[in-house]
Amino acid sequence: MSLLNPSIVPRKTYVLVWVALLLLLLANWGIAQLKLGPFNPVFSLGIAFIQMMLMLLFLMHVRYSTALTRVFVAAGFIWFVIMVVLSMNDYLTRGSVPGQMGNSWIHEHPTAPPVNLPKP
Amino acid sequence: MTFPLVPVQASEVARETDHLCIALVCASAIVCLIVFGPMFFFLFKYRNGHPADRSPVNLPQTKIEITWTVLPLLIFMCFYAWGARQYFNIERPPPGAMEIDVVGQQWMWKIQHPEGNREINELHVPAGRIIKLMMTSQDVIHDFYLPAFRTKQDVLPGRYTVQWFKADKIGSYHLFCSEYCGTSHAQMIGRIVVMSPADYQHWLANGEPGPTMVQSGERLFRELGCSGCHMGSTVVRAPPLQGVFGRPVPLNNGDVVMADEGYIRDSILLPAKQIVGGYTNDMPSYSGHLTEEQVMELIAYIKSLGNQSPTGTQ
Amino acid sequence: MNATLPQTETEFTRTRGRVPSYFEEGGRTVGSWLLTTDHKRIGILYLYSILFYFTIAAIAAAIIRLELITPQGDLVSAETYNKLFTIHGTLMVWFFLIPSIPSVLGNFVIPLMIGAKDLAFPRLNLLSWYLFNIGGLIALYAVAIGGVDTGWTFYTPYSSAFTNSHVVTMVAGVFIAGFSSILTGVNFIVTIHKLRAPGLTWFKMPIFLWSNYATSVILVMATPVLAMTLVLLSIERIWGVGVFDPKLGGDPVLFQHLFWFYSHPAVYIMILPGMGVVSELVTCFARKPIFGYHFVAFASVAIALIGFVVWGHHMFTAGTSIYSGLFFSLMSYLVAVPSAIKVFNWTMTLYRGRIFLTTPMLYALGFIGLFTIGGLTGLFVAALAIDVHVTDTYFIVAHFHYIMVGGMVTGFLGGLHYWWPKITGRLYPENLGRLSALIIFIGFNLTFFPQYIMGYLGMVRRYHSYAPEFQIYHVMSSAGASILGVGYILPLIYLIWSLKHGKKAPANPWNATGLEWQTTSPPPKHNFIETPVVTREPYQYSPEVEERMIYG
Amino acid sequence: MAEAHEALAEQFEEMPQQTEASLLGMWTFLATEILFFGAMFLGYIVYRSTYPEAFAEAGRHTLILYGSVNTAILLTSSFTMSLAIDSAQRGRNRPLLGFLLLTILLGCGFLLVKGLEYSEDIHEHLVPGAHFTKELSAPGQMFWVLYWIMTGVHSLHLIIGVGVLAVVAWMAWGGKFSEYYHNPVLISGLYWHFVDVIWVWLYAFIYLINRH
Repeated sequence: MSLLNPSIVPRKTYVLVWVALLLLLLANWGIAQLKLGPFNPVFSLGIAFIQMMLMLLFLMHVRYSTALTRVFVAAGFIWFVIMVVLSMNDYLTRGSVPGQMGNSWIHEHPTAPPVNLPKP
Repeated sequence: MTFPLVPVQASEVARETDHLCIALVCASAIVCLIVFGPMFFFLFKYRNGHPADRSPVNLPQTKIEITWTVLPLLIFMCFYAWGARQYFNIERPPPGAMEIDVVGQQWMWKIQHPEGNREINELHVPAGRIIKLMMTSQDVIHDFYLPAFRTKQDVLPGRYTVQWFKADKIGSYHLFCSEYCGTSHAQMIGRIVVMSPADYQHWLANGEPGPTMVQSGERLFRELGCSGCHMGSTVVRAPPLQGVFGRPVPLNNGDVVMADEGYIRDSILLPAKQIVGGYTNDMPSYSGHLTEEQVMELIAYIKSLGNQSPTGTQ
Repeated sequence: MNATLPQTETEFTRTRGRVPSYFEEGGRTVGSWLLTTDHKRIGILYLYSILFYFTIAAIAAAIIRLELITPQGDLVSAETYNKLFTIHGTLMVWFFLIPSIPSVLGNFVIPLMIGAKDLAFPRLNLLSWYLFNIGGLIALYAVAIGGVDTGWTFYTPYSSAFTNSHVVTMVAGVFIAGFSSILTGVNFIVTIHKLRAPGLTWFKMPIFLWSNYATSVILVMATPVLAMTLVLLSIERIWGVGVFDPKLGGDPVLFQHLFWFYSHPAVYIMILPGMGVVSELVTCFARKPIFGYHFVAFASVAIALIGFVVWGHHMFTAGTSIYSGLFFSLMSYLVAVPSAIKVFNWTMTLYRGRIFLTTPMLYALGFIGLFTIGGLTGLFVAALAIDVHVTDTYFIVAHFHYIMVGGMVTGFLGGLHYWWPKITGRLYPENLGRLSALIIFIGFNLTFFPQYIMGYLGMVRRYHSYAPEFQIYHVMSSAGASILGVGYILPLIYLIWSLKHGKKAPANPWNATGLEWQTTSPPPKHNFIETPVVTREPYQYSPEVEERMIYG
Repeated sequence: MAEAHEALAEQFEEMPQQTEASLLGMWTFLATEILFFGAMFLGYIVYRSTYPEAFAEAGRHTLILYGSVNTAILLTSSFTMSLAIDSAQRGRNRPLLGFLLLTILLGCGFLLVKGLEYSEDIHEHLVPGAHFTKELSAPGQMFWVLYWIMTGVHSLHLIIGVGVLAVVAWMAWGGKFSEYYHNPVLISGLYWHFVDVIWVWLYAFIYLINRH
């Protein structure tokens, strides 16, 4: 039995995970109603991450799988992160060299003080 | 019949790029000797039927592997650094450049000099001056390629890219569009004419007399009604533009951006993208109402305002 | 296995009784081929398919080379010319190069090499072949109804908002063929993980398996990105909504990021399997274990992994940031290191070997030569400043043809000759084989070496007409192309001839060590009469021993 | 344990090898799916960082109630799918069939709610193109382009998932599964959970970020 099904999990685990997922959903929805500035995306994405991990580890049995399976699970995400990080490396540094024109929305080191525009 | 190997070198950058290339050719030749020399020797010596000592020897395999991993890596890093340094030279226009605007369109190059002279598929420049090209495209992606200066830069719709060169050899050189742009891609060619400064002045004066870029921009600024909100004492709903160009501007969302050509362009065509701190998005978009040349004229005018002192004080 | 005496078919027959080959078992009807799940038959189906697409793409190339003999652009119109290079690029990349070694030779040889009865998912394998051909036929349909003139790169906004040609149809063909790639990749990965014969540990695997495993990782991880990119492109084109179109707030450079995230690793799909083949050939025909086995094996994996973080080097002048350029240039130099390691190790393998200059060996040596030149010029274009000058010129064209044609096609032909006796049970005529290998090598260099020079001179790629000063190099190139054409037609003729008239091949004509040689030629349906057990390291050749090869 | 079974394919020696191969194959396929969706997420991230304010403004037009209800439905369907797998592993055929049907039902429920949401979006002129609402700018329209593509591709995956589960349920009805052989349940379950994981991210990205 154990040879065939290394991943029979107590049903209680599924129930707990399900309840946790729904509670996290509720929390995520609630937090989105608050005005937390830059922390809003942190919470929404953080909770989504926790939900994903719960599903991967328990519902998709990664916790009970071989190292090989874990490598393949991780690979997809790692490759996605590579794609995002290296593309954003371009987008976030465009135009940050003086004289080079970029999309001009980020300048890490302004060379002069900002202009002081009158308030309307 | 001639077999040219290297294109004309008409700038310092071209010569430096060629030096790098020659160095790489030499390095490659050495590598070929190192690989193919022993290879042919082994092929000859150990060919079947030829008596030779074929008994196994214990070579220090790991040491050999590490040697031919690390040595190439070190050499590669040298070339990387050299290429990167030169790339910085190519990509960063030095200060004090003379700016010329380029608009690419299927399948021609339209060029505007600050003095108001316009030309098509030809670019006249004085020798010895740093020329900075401010480029954009009206339709698809093009690429402004000047083999004599070893520089090229894609010309994209919807934003500005820049490229610079300093010609030091009088003559007429190729201009190619090198990013595939449709049916007549191969016809999107022209020439760049490098003249002595005196000849250039002469050429400018003999061209069609017209308003300068700043003058054209100022007229547009009034005709389009920009001045109604951005000028004079009625500055209420829109930020004034004096002294803005080339300075960092604080935005509504807390970011700070540089008021460069790209920023001014976006503000005219996509006003909602970045809103100046304290203001609301009331400006209509001029996207579709202006040609790329007109946007460049407006920018030239706003740039000329950049030297004045900011009007509002707090 | 006895290293001195080649095992002949009669020996097999004597010891194990006559077994029907995979040709015989299951019948010879068309249905038995089209519904087969036998990896060997599917490999042959792929061989026919890629030959078909290769022929069309090669005809396009021939017209292009004819057109470029004169600078004026007087043979075909500019529009036709643009459609021709699009046909050439699209068909060659997606319907010939990417499936060439993995789907033909890999399909045939991988299960044999690991001592398995078949791939892990045989029906999925057949589905891959059907998807591949559905995709290919849709692409050809796009050509037939008027063609596409965007180039194989489909850059926006030209492809989405400006061209009037049949981009969406063509893209649909590539999209479907992409799923074929993904399924093949999944199949190979699972097969190599789960179906290895008893005793065949990872470090006893022949290098061909390592390189196909690395290739499969790329197929699996990169292809979906291309698929989604093409979906986004089609949506933008069909509904006119903005995804990449700058008029609607999009960024065309994003398309390039997504496209090259696939298409640069795809270049390694087109070379890694060739490196695997060459490792098999060099060891067999130098009668030596490969020098630095672990380094060669890990170099494949390293190339696959680093190959994913170099895509931005296609975009140095595309308007990306300088820092992005610096990073991608650095990575491009790093990915050259494992390639260099492989070349050094192959050369070192020859040392104190017993070298047989057979046709496959000539192809392998040709591969090493051309790949080295292609790789070295890769260092030129990885250098940022030189890339600014030569990108989008014939220098790039020459560089990637050296890798893809000089590398992959040469590797493919070498492998095809090497495994031909196993695949068909017949020997090919050896002297003609050597002659054609020589002709291909000469023709290839004459075609593509002048392109380096004219590229550096500033000859822009995808130009229908050009400045007269480049003509001399174009003429040389076209002359070389006609020699190359002869070099490709010759093997086609004598290989087909050998099917009927070639000498019967013994089980192991090369006296090679791989498991695939331990069964009959051609093998029975389930590959092995009894599952082999592996106890030795790969490539246990002994150069001291006098040996005899069996030639056709 | 490695008893002869008609479901054991000839290229495998024993059942656990076949199960492991199927699972590994499915996980590899899911890795490709991550990158398939990943290309869209990259587009979203690039444009969100380019037009932060326009995206926040456009995001406020999404219908969070539908989105939240749908998330709850999908999370519950993952739960029932897990129970279906559990029943299969324990060799209980009737609960297996029941949970599969329940999962299919929840999947259809998701699609129904999504359909209602789509019709309301259409009514609000949130379909990019000529009739797009005048309240939002061009970058705001970009958000909605991505909304339709991302949720559309996800819904397509869900429809495929429902189809796959229907086949698996039919096989279960025919008594094809036992505690020794239930690979189709396992791999379709992985796929189902995966589609759910993608939705959790879509929910956060589309409905939640900078809503207020």
